[in-house]
Amino acid sequence: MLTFSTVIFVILAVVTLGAALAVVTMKNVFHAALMLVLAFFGVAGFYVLLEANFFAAAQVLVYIGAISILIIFAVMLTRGVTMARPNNEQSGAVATASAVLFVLIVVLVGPWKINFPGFAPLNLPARAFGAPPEFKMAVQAVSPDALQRLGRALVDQYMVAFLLAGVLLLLAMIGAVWVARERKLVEIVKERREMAAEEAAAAVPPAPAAEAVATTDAHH
Amino acid sequence: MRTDFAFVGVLLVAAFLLMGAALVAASLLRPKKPNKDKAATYECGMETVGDAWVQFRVQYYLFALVFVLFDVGGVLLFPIALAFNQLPAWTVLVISLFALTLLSSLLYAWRKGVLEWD
Amino acid sequence: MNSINGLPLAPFLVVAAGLFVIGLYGALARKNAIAVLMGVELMLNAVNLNLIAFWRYVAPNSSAGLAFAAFVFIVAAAEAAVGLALIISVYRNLRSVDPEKLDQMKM
Amino acid sequence: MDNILEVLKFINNLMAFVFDEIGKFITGLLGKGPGTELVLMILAAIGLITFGAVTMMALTWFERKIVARIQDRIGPNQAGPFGLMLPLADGVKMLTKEDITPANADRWVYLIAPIMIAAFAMTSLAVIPFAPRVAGVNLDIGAFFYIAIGSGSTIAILMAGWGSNNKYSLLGAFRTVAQLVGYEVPMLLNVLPVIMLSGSMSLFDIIAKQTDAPGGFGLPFILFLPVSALVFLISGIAEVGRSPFDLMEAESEIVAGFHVEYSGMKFALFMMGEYVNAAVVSIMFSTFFLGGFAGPIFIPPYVWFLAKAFSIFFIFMWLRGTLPRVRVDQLVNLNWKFFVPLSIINIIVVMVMSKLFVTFPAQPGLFVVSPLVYMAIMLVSGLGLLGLALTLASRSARRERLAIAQEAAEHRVANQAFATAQTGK
Repeated sequence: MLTFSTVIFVILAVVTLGAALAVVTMKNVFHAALMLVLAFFGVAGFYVLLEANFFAAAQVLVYIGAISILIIFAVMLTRGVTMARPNNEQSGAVATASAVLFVLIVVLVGPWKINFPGFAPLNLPARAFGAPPEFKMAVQAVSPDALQRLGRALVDQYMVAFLLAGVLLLLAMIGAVWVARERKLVEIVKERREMAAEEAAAAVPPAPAAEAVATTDAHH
Repeated sequence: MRTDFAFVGVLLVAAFLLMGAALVAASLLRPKKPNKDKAATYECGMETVGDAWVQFRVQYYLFALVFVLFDVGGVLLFPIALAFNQLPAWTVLVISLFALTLLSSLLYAWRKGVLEWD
Repeated sequence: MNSINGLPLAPFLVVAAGLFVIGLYGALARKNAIAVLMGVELMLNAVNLNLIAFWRYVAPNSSAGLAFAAFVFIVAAAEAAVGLALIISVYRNLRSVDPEKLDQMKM
Repeated sequence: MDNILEVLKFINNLMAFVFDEIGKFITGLLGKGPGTELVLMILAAIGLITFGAVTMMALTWFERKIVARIQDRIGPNQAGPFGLMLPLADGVKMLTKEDITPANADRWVYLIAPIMIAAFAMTSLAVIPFAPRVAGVNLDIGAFFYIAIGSGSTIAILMAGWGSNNKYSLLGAFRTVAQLVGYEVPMLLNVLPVIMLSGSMSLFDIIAKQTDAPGGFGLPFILFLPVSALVFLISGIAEVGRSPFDLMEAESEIVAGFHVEYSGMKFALFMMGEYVNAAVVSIMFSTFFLGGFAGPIFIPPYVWFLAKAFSIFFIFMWLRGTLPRVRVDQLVNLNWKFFVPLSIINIIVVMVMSKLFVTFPAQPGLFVVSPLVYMAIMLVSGLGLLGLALTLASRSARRERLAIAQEAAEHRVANQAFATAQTGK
């Protein structure tokens, strides 16, 4: 019989993959970002189907509530929202290569093993290949304290990785702030002077140093 | 009282549909006499110049950045908080170290003047 | 029992593969650096979906899959933060977000 | 005596009983099966959404009345007794008002944004515990779900700002997100101690931990976590954008923020989202820190629930009626330079304290104490931390004020010197 989960799975798959396709084809970057949010939401739905409730909520919090915000802010900070030609010259080749890769992966996974219970049209390949109708693997139930175990493992088994994650966030903060910070004109001038002085000290003939200063200034 | 997410999905879809229905109902009831001036962008009576694509300051991005990093760091603490009662005492040290790393990233941003709004 | 809620593992993997491939296309073919980053985010999501699916079907009693997925979240956030900061910085200097125009380092 | 107890028990469980009976009736009508389950879920969803809409109407009336009283006015008194019909009149007005879509708007984005805000607010109602066994759903990650779903409306705010294609809207949306979304961080960080103490993210378990149930403390968490409670309350007010943190609709600065281009029903949906979010924040505060529907003396749980939620909302109104709107830099500083560091230190203090002192011998800890002593220790350490933080903050604020005053004095001296030089010439 046709189960609810199967229907929901198909809907989620269509929404997620459709939104993902829109992300990579839309001309308007802002719309692409919104489609990205939809794709993230679809993935959260898959997490629910996979009984990873915490990760579904974390997906909403991290990806939809945080990372998409960051992306949309970046879209706003850089002009050129609509692109005349959204994709570059190699897009055709890339599309072919991606499609080939997809087919390869799917062959590896084995679509003939997909047997949607009670969803006959999708089971045609399974019959055509005459393969065993079901994936032979026993699935255990998730223990109700899976999340507690994760918490314990994070500070015990994966302690180093956990601490490194904190350090990674610190480094991300330092790097991003250093790169994106708006520097005051005084600071920039001071930096340029120091740079020029260093170069003048390093180079014996003074001409290249002056040239270097001229080129760096030309960028602003 | 159920314990699964199915209800959340149903509620989300129902809320979207009902809110949409409210808009549809309003569109049937309300008058519709559009004219050019009504549909113009409202900017205190001035004619708008260009579209809304004004350039924003990087400051906004930096605030979002600090927010994102703390949000993500906080998510990692939830399973640990859940298991906290069963954890041995020395793990407090590990968690504190993580929390202090987060705090030091905030202090870095603070010192670099990211948190000043002017 | 070889499925949860009547769903076997393979469909999840196929969807994840599709998501990954679409993300790959986006990362390689887009002319806007932010759109490239969106492609990368899609790929990370595909990987996470795979991790969670394998955790659920193969080892639901081990927390390795979940821990890995949690760290992918962290890495994705850090990557997005730094990547977008770089794009903004490049845009401020060159007035462009087209990755092909970033050829200052070419000799 | 037994009869009275039976009656009291019945009144206590009235809500659960009524919903059970409705469920049984519909199951009897349709037979058992997944289809019936779905029908029940849809009915529950419609019930919750109705609750949200009614709450919004009640709160708009309540707010006007309270703020009017604070400002020595009478408030609504024309439509119906005590102006109680005013929300209905508002609804009719919103429904029949002409709805203008700006010509330059990005139509779909513009249309979906208000629906999305209201729908996400409604979805956060799913986990609210109304009474024992009465909730949309008892998620095992309820507390985290509430935090997560609250972040969904951020994207809708950006959509509204962008879809309107209006500089004020866009700027308003960006300012809102950059300033107010940060308050999600202290909220998240201050739910963590609650989860640590209760050992569960299910909201029912959190409430049970604050009652006399086996394993419970018998005391509300606000006594254990005073710092968390305070920071959660204030950042909750900020996160839903209520006064005095209502910078997003600061009329004097950016017209009306991100929803300046919205009118009619779409505007009503924004308001609905705002009020439902405010209601959910007050309910969540009462669940996390005041024991939710559980109470010390015998009053039915749903009455406790409403009483606590409305008292918290009354505090919102009180602040709105008395405090002026904060400045942008104050808003940002309060969050990032005070709340977030304080929350992180608070988490560490709570962790150390709950490893030093435990109430159950089964938990790893140094001293086993009774819940009351544990509460006293936590309260003292929390208040000490709060006092320390406030002292530091006020000291640095004084230093800043003095520096500004000194700078101003120097300017004044320079100006006077300049003026005398001018007149002397």
